[in-house]
Amino acid sequence: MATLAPGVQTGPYHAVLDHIHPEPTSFIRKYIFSIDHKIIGIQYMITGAVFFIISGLLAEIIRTQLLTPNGLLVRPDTYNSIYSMHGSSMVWFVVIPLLTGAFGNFVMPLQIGARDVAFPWLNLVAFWIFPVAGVILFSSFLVGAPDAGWTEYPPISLMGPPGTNLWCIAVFMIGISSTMTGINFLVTILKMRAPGMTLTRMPLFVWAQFATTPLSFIATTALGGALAALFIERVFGVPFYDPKRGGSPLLWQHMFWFYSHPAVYIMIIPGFGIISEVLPTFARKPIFGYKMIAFSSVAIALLSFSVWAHHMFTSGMVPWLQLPFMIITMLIAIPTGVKIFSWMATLWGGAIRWKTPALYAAGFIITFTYGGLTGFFLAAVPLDYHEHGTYFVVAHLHYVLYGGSIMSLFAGAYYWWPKMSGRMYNETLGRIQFWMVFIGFNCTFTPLHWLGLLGMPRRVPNYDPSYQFWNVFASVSSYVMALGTLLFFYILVDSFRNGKKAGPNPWGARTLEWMIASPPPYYNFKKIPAVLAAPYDFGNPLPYIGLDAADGAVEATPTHSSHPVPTH
Amino acid sequence: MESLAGIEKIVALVGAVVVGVFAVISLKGEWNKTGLDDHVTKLLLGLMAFGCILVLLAAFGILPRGGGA
Amino acid sequence: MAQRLVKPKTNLGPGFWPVTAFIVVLSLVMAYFIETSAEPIGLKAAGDPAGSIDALFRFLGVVAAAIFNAVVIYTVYFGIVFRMPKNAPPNTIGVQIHDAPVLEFWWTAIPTILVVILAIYSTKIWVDLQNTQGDVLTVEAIGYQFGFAFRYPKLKEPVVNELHLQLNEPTTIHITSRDVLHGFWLPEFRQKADMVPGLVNTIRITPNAVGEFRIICSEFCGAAHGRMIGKVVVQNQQDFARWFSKQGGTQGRTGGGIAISAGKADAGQKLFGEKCSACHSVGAFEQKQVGPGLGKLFNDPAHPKLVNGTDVTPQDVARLIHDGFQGDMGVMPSAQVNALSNADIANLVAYLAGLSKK
Amino acid sequence: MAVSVAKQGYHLGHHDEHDANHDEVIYRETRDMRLTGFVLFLGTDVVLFSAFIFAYVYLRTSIAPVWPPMVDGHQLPRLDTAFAAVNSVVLFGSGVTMHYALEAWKHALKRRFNLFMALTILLGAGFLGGQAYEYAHARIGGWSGNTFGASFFTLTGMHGLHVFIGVWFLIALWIQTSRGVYDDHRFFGLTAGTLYWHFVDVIWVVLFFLFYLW
Repeated sequence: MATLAPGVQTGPYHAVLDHIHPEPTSFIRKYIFSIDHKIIGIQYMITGAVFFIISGLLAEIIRTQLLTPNGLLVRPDTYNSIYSMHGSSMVWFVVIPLLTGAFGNFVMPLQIGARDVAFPWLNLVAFWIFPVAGVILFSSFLVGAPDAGWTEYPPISLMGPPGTNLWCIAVFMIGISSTMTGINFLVTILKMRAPGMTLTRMPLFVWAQFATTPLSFIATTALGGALAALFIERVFGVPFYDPKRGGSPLLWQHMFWFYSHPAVYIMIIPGFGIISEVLPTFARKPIFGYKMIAFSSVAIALLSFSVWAHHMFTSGMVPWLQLPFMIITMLIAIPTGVKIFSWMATLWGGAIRWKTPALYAAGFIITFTYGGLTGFFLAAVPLDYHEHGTYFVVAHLHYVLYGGSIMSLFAGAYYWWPKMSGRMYNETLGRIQFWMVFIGFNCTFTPLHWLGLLGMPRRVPNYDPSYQFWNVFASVSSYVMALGTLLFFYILVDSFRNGKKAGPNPWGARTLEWMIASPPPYYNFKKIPAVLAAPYDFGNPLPYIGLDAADGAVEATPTHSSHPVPTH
Repeated sequence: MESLAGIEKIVALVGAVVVGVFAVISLKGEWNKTGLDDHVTKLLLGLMAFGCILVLLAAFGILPRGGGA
Repeated sequence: MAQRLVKPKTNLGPGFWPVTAFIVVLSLVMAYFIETSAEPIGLKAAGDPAGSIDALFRFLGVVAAAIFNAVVIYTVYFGIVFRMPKNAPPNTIGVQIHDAPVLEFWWTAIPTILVVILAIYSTKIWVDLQNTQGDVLTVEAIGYQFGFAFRYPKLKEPVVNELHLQLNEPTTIHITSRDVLHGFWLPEFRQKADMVPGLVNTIRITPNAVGEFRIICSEFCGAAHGRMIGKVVVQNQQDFARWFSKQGGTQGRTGGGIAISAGKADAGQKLFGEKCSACHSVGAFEQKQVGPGLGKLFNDPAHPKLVNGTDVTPQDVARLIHDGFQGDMGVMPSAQVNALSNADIANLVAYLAGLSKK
Repeated sequence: MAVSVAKQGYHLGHHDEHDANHDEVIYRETRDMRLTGFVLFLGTDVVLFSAFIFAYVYLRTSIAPVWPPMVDGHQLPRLDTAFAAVNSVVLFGSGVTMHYALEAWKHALKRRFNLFMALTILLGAGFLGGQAYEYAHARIGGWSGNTFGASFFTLTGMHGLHVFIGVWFLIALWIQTSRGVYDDHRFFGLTAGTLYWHFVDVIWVVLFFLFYLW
């Protein structure tokens, strides 16, 4: 066995885990209340997909409403509830649980060579809070759903329908879940890496999860405080936000955005991680500037705590604070730009196979760059005076959240699908699906920038007739995007029925999850491998991992340059 | 000394001195330990000793500046 | 493991420099069109500070377009040139390069410099906006569900949903709200401020084009948020004067008509909580929130005479509540904006009189 | 020593599941992770309190013209600092006794441990009683009357809830020790309980300053 690099970390805990938890045999313990991180990851994925479909339908109601200047479909108050629920659900019940809960749970322990997360039972509880909170959130439609947008600014949210209370409870619960997952992942990454996996040998997806965890358990708890205050003000009349009783609406905005701006990075940094996994694998070359990408994730996470008030430039906050917030916001462009350039340089000189995940990664680079640049327009305070609260903001946030987070989710879903299911998907359909989503998405949201600049405020069920052409254009494009999403689910079903067996490593990747069978066995690694090299060195003749020859039960072969790329 | 008039203030004064001294002694005992729990304990014991100083300030009537009600 | 640096020059790929030249030319052409366009965001400018904000937009637009061109075109170009050929052996790998410190230094340094320039430029415009002088005409805008009310210093009644401004006259607008958050957006002036109950925000504009422009509520405020639209009417001096004179003339004493003796203090106390306490405490006059404290309105020796030296009598207080107030102590909406009837005013006066006796 | 031996054995693939040190290895490894997780949990709790503290400071400094605020023309009274000072000493004292209890346990001094544990729980319960007295006598308009009451009762209520949970936590730990759950080198539960109790004390230091001394 090759010698380990100096400074390796070891984790005997792995070696004894099955001593504590034998593999369950009953259906309920195996698939419903499982403590296996892979099952929990898939549970997150299924639940998140259900909420994604529901929230997507709400989005299509919004776009259908906006086909005509006076609103085609629903009454204004119903419309207000629909977009509020769309936003709340997409942020808290789709993107965050899918990126951290689903992919983080399934992939991260595999990539660090662990047998599970640090606290499997906590993981189980954190997951089960999620569907329960989701049901509570959507049951608010029965009593009058919240109608003040996903931001729920008081005082209007204090007067909102009773469902707003349920909204507070649901978001508070999902926040607790997120906090649990954050602590769990941080301890896992700190304490449970395989021997030899130093910090600079961690795959970049693990780095991304690592950078995200403090945001999950610090910022989310602050939101919990804000929500609790809103709840007790609504239910018990305790004055925090009502200006007529000595409270302050701006207090909510500060507390809300102290969470919700870091939340933006909870929603995008793991996406960065996915892209950083996909690109080197399909370009067959090391990721360019590994350390810069890893550290820029941490830099973005740290900076994200000091930019929240850029959502409040027009709110009447203290004027002199606007400048530091503007400058720090602009600074975030630097680490983000470094990442984008590094990804482009990873493509350069590669031997790129344009499989669907790689297409999504390239699409991500383009759309996310666009979203980042419009973010600059919003960060510049004088311009923000014009753009705040308009469709420009709507377009910007969808460019970063759909063009960023959801695109990376698609990339990750295609990339890890063979590992999760053990089967390949239909590549042709995958590519068609990519182009439907990519074109549909850009045609939906690009015109909204112009509408916003021209004078269309956000959160309106009706608009000036002169804006109708681009609204119709956006709505029709959004139907293409919706069909693309449905096609995605068809592809998954089709893969289950007709997909070829994937084998352990269909993409010829080098990270640890590809060293074991697909789908992975219950304990992941019968023997924990020792990590000997960097994760993306396709040209490195040295093996990535060392295995004890006597213990040949692990179905893995070390990947190196001579390892052939499978044909499918 | 009007600030020490109440029996409560005398109790607080004596209590804070006793508790503060024992907190500092405990802190000294912990000082050379290096585990994560020891570091956190040091931080928390230190802050608790600071709390005793605050109680002393209250007992002497230095804080609150406006005077207690 | 040693880093193997591959010299980029030999491996840039076919057509790298022509593509780069194309990006530069395309960005320059776009820069030319952005910089020379009169309406870069496609919207007419009706006065200051729209000009400087449009200039910032142009500048950002030029930079953003160049970056976006580079990212998109290089990504597509690399994707095409470096795709794996169909007949390539399956163990083909790309160029094994990990790092290029010089390149990374430059692509960190150049964006940093750009960010600094953009930040300085934005800051400069921001400082200009803060220092804008706009005191010739001062108007107060009050948002309510669902409309805007404007109070002029010399008009006794507020104007609803129409803000009349005089051409080339610097105008300060004090913005607040009566109920929930609203947004006060003047797209043709590129200005916006939230209307926050209990807080006064200020924007300053100088109209330089005659015509009608939009006022749009940009902060969600309830079911009819989408219908909350007003207009700015910019007029020349004569038209403005004509319009102004039609509005009922200068400030008159109207409080005399209110039968204040019928006021009930307990009803007034309730009203005070609903309508006044966002801005007024019931402490002494110095306990200023947005407006002064009203607890000793009638017998506080420290407080200035009610308005400009008139006596503090119940009639004067009633008149002030009815007409609203604007001056160095701030702005207060009139009774019409506050939706106070004459009976309400009488109740409030009774309540305030009762407070002063305690 | 057991740990390093186990690590080497693990590395070489010779880790013996039936090793006498096996449970010890599990304990050390899981204790490390549980401790990190628990400290992070306390960190999140700090943030939750900080959110409400921020609300209080913001409302007090940026919104209210005077503090304590005016209600119906009268300024609210300050809280009873002298009484709170005594109550604070009671809580801080319980922190010190808890520390001594843990030290006693580490040195296998069972009787000393029992004595200090009883003292800690008594002082903790005493603090709760004092808090109840304080609630009954604070003339600041109740929980929902004004922003002072809102901040005060929410924050101290949250803190009181933490103390209440902490008292039961300590009682549970005490019962566990009498049932032999812990020995003199495996006592993570007691460590966690002590950290939690210290944490609750320190939160009170901040609240005491903010509400009584500021």
